[in-house]
Amino acid sequence: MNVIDKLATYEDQISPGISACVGCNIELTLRTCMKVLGPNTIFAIPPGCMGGVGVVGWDKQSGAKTPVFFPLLDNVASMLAGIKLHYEHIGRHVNVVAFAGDGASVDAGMQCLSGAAERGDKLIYICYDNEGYMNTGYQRSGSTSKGAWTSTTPVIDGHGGKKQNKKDFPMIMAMHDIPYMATMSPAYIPDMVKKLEKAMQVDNGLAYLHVYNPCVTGWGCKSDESIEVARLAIETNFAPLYEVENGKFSMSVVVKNPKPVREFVTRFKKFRHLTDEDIEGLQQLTDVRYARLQKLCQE
Amino acid sequence: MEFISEYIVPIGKEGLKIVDTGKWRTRKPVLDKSKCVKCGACLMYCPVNSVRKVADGSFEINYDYCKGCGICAHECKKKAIAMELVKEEK
Amino acid sequence: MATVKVINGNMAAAIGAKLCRPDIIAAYPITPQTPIVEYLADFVTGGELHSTVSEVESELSAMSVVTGASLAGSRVFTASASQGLSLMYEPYFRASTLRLPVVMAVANREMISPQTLWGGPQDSLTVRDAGWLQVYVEDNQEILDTMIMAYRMAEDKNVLLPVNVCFDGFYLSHMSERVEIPEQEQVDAFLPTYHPEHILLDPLKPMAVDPLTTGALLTEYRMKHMMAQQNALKLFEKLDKEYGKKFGRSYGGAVEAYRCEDADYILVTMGSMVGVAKDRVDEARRNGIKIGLLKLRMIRPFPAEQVATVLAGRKAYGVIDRNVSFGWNTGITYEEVCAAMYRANSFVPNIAFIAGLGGEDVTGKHIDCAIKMIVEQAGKTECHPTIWLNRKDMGI
Amino acid sequence: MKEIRLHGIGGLGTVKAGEMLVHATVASGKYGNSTPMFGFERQGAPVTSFVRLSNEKIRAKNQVYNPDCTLILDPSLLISAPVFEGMKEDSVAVLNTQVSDAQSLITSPNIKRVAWLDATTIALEMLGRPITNTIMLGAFVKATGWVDKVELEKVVLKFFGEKNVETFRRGYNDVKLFDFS
Repeated sequence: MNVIDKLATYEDQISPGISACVGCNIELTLRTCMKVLGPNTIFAIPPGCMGGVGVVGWDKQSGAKTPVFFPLLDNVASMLAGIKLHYEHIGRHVNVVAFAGDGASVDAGMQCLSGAAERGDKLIYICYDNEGYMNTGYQRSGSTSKGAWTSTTPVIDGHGGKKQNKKDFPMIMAMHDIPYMATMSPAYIPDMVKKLEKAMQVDNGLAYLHVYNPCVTGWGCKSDESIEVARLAIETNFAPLYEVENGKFSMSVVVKNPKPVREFVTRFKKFRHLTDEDIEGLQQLTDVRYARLQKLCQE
Repeated sequence: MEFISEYIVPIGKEGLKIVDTGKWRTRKPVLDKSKCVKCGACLMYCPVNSVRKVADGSFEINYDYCKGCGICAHECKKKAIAMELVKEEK
Repeated sequence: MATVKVINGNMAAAIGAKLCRPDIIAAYPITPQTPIVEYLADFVTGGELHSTVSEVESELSAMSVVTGASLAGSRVFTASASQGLSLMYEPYFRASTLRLPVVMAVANREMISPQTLWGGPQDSLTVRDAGWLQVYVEDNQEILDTMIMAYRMAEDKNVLLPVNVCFDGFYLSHMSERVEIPEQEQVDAFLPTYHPEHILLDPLKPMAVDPLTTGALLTEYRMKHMMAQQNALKLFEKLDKEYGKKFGRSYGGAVEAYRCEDADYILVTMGSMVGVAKDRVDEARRNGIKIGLLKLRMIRPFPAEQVATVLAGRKAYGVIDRNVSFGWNTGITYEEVCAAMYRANSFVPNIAFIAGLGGEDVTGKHIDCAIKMIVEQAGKTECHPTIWLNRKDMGI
Repeated sequence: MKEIRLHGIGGLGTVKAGEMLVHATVASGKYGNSTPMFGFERQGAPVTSFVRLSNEKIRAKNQVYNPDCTLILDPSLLISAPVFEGMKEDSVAVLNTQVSDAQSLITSPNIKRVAWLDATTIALEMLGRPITNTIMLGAFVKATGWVDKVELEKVVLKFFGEKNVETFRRGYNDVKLFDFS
C-alpha cells in the first residue's frame, strides 16, 4: 500500500477536533504517528503543546481513542518504562510511546530518557522539537537555536535573543547506541511513515524519533506556510533527515544543492532581528554539524 | 457522602473530547476537481485529517473540523485548491 | 511453619516484599536503604522471586517506573530514604493522587544539611501530607509483618492508596535480630492477587488518565482520597487483628498503648526508640511512677481519636520526636498529638522533647529524664518550652 | 541479658562477629540483637558493634553503654578507643594483644576477668591476613561461656568455612585467662 492509501485508510486515533493552533504541524505529526502506530498503543503526552491542546482530554472525556496519560514533564521515559515492563512481565505486546516536546525531552526529562535508553527499555520515544516551551508562552529551551527570540530571551532594540547553540539532541541519543534513532519532518510524510514502521519493529531497546516541528505561533510563521518552512529546514541542512540503525548512520534525504540557511531563518519572526553576522554563525554551525553527520554516514 | 462521579482519580472514558474547530476558520479550502491530479498532498499534509480519499481515487474536503489553515492550498502543486472567505451565516 | 532467621531491618523489608510477590520492582541505592535493592536483585537473580527489576538511574525514575507499572496493572515495590525520597517527591505525590497501591519501604534517614547519613524519620515525616499512608515500626519483625499488611491495605477497594513502611535507618536497617518468616502459602492466603479495576492503561479498555480536570471535580477526588485514608485507619485495626490470628503477632493497629490502663502519665513516641522507652517505663513503674507508653504506628492518617482517648484525663504527657517541625519549634508528632487533643476538646499538661536527631542515640537516661519532666509537668497550664534531650547542656 | 561491645577497625569483621554471636544464640532458641555503628564505610576506620543476648525478647535497639563484656579485635584500639568505658561490675574484657600479662592493661576496676591472646599473629599464620574476628570469638566463648560453642562453630562454618572453624578453635584453646580477686 502506498503512503497516501495508508493515511487514507488507517484510523485516526486522535479526537477529530483538538485545540492546536491553526496550521500546527505538530498536530499533523501526532495524527500521522498515531495512525501508523495504531490502536494497540499506550501513549504519554507530558505537559507541553499537545497536552495543552487537549489530547489527553478534559474532565471525564478523552482526547484519543487509545489509552493516553499525562506523565510529568521530567519522567516521561521512566513512567513509560514501567508500563512496558508490566506488559513484558505478562507477555503481551503493546506499543508504548512517548509524544513529548523538546522541553520534556532535551531538558527536564533528559535524565529519565537517557536512563531508559541505556537500560534498553523498549519504548518508542517521539520528540516534537519546536525549539522551546511553546505551550507556556514561547520560553527558551536547550533546543532553541542561537539568536532566537523567545519570551525569556527577549530582543529589545535589535539586541538580545538566545546566546547559546541548540543542543544536537538526535546525535546525543544516537550516541547512546540505541537500536534505532531517526530524525523526521512533517514536510516529509512518507519518510516519517517509513521510520515509524521501522521503530515499531525494534524489539531490543529504545527507538528514538526526533521531529523538527516549526511552531506557527511561537515562531511567527504564516499558518499556510507551516509545511513549507518545515521543508526549508531540511533543504538548508539546518535539520537534516537521517537515521541510525544499530549504529549505522545513513542520510534519508540527500539535499543536492542545499539552500543557504538565510532562506529558512528569514521566513518567520523569531530570527527577524538577526544580523548578517548572526546568520553567518548559524550557517557555520549548520555546516559543521552536517559535515560531522556526513562523516558518520560514510563510516 | 454522595459523589457525583463514580471515579476516584481523574480518568476520561465517557467519550471523546471534541472541539468544534470547524467554527474557527475565516477562509475555507475549495477544491477544483478539474485541476486535481490526485497526488494526495492535501490529504498527507492536512493537520486535522479533514481530507478524504473517495472511491474513484479523487479527494474531498470535509469541513466539519477544518480550521482553514490553508496548508492544503499552499502545498497543492497544481493550485487546485483555493481559499475562499467564509460567508457570514444569517 | 514459619522459619526463624537472624536478619537486619533491610532484609526484613526485602523478605516482606518478596513474600508479597511484586511484579515490578524499581529502586535506586541510597544509604541506609541500599541493601534492600541488593537483596531483591539477589532474590530475582537466584530465581527465588519472579519479579522484573528495573535498575533505574535515579529515585525520580524509581517512583516513575513503579507508578507506570501500577497504572498498567502490576503490583509494585520500591524503597528509598532521605534525599532519595525528596528527589522522587513529584511522582511520589502523584502516586497517591492517582490512587495507586504502591508499597514503599523507607529506611528513615535525616535530611541534609549539614551532610549526614544517619537515622531519623525527618525524610518521610516531611512528606506526610502527600497523601500516602505512613506506618512507623519498632523492630525487624514488625517491618516484615507490616510489609505484608501494607499490601492488603493499599490494594483494598475502600482504600487504594500507596503505603510507606518506615523504619529508622541503622538502628533497624543495619541491626540484626531474630525474625520469624512466615511461609509463602500463609502469605498467599492472607494477601490475594491484585486485580486493579479503578484505573488502567490497556489498549483493550482505552481511557485517558489525568485529563485536565476542573476544580469542582478535583475537590471530589480529594474528598474521596481523604475518606479512603479514614477507611484505612479502620481497616488497619482490622487487618492487625486478622494478621494476629493467622500469624500469631499483632501490634495494636494504628497505636499501641503499653501499660496505659491505670497510668497517670503517658510518654508518646514511635520508631526504634520505643523498645528502650518501654524498658524505662517498666523501671519507672518499679519506682512507683504510674506511667504508660503510647506508640504511634500510623502517622497518616493520624489516629487522632485513638490518641486523644488514651491521653484524656491523665496528669501529664510528653512526646519525644526524632525530627523537627520547622516553624513550630517542636517535633512533628507533638503538633499532631496537640491537634488531636484540641479536637477532642481535651487539655492535659504536656511537654515536647526532641531527641536522636542525625542518628544520635536515644539512651535510657534520655528517657528517664523525659519521664521525670513529664511527672513535673502535672498541674501546669502553660506549655513547657521544647526540651532538646541530646544537647550537651542537658548533661545526659 | 548480656550486653557486649565489640571494638574493631574496618576490615576485621567486627560487625560480622557481632552478628555471628546473635545467630548462634538464636539457633539455641534464645534472643539476640546486634547493632553496628559506623561512619562512612571504609577500611581502617574504627567500628563499634553492640550486641545483646538474652533468654527473652529484647526490646532495646540502641547502643550499649554498660557492657558485660568488651571484645577488642585490634591492639591499636587499646590506645585509640575508650574500650573500657562504662564497664559493668564483674565484667569481662577479651583482648587481642601481644602483651604477656594483659591484666596490666586493664584500667577499669569493674572488670573481673581478662582474657587475651595474640590474635593478629595467629590470623597471619593461619589465614595469611590479619582478620581476627573468628579467633576472638573463640576466645570470647571460652572466657564467658555465654554462647554455645557448638552452635557458634556451626555459624562460623556457614559464614566463612572450615578454615575459620580452625581459627575459632585455636582462639578457644589459646586464650589465657586472669581473674582479679
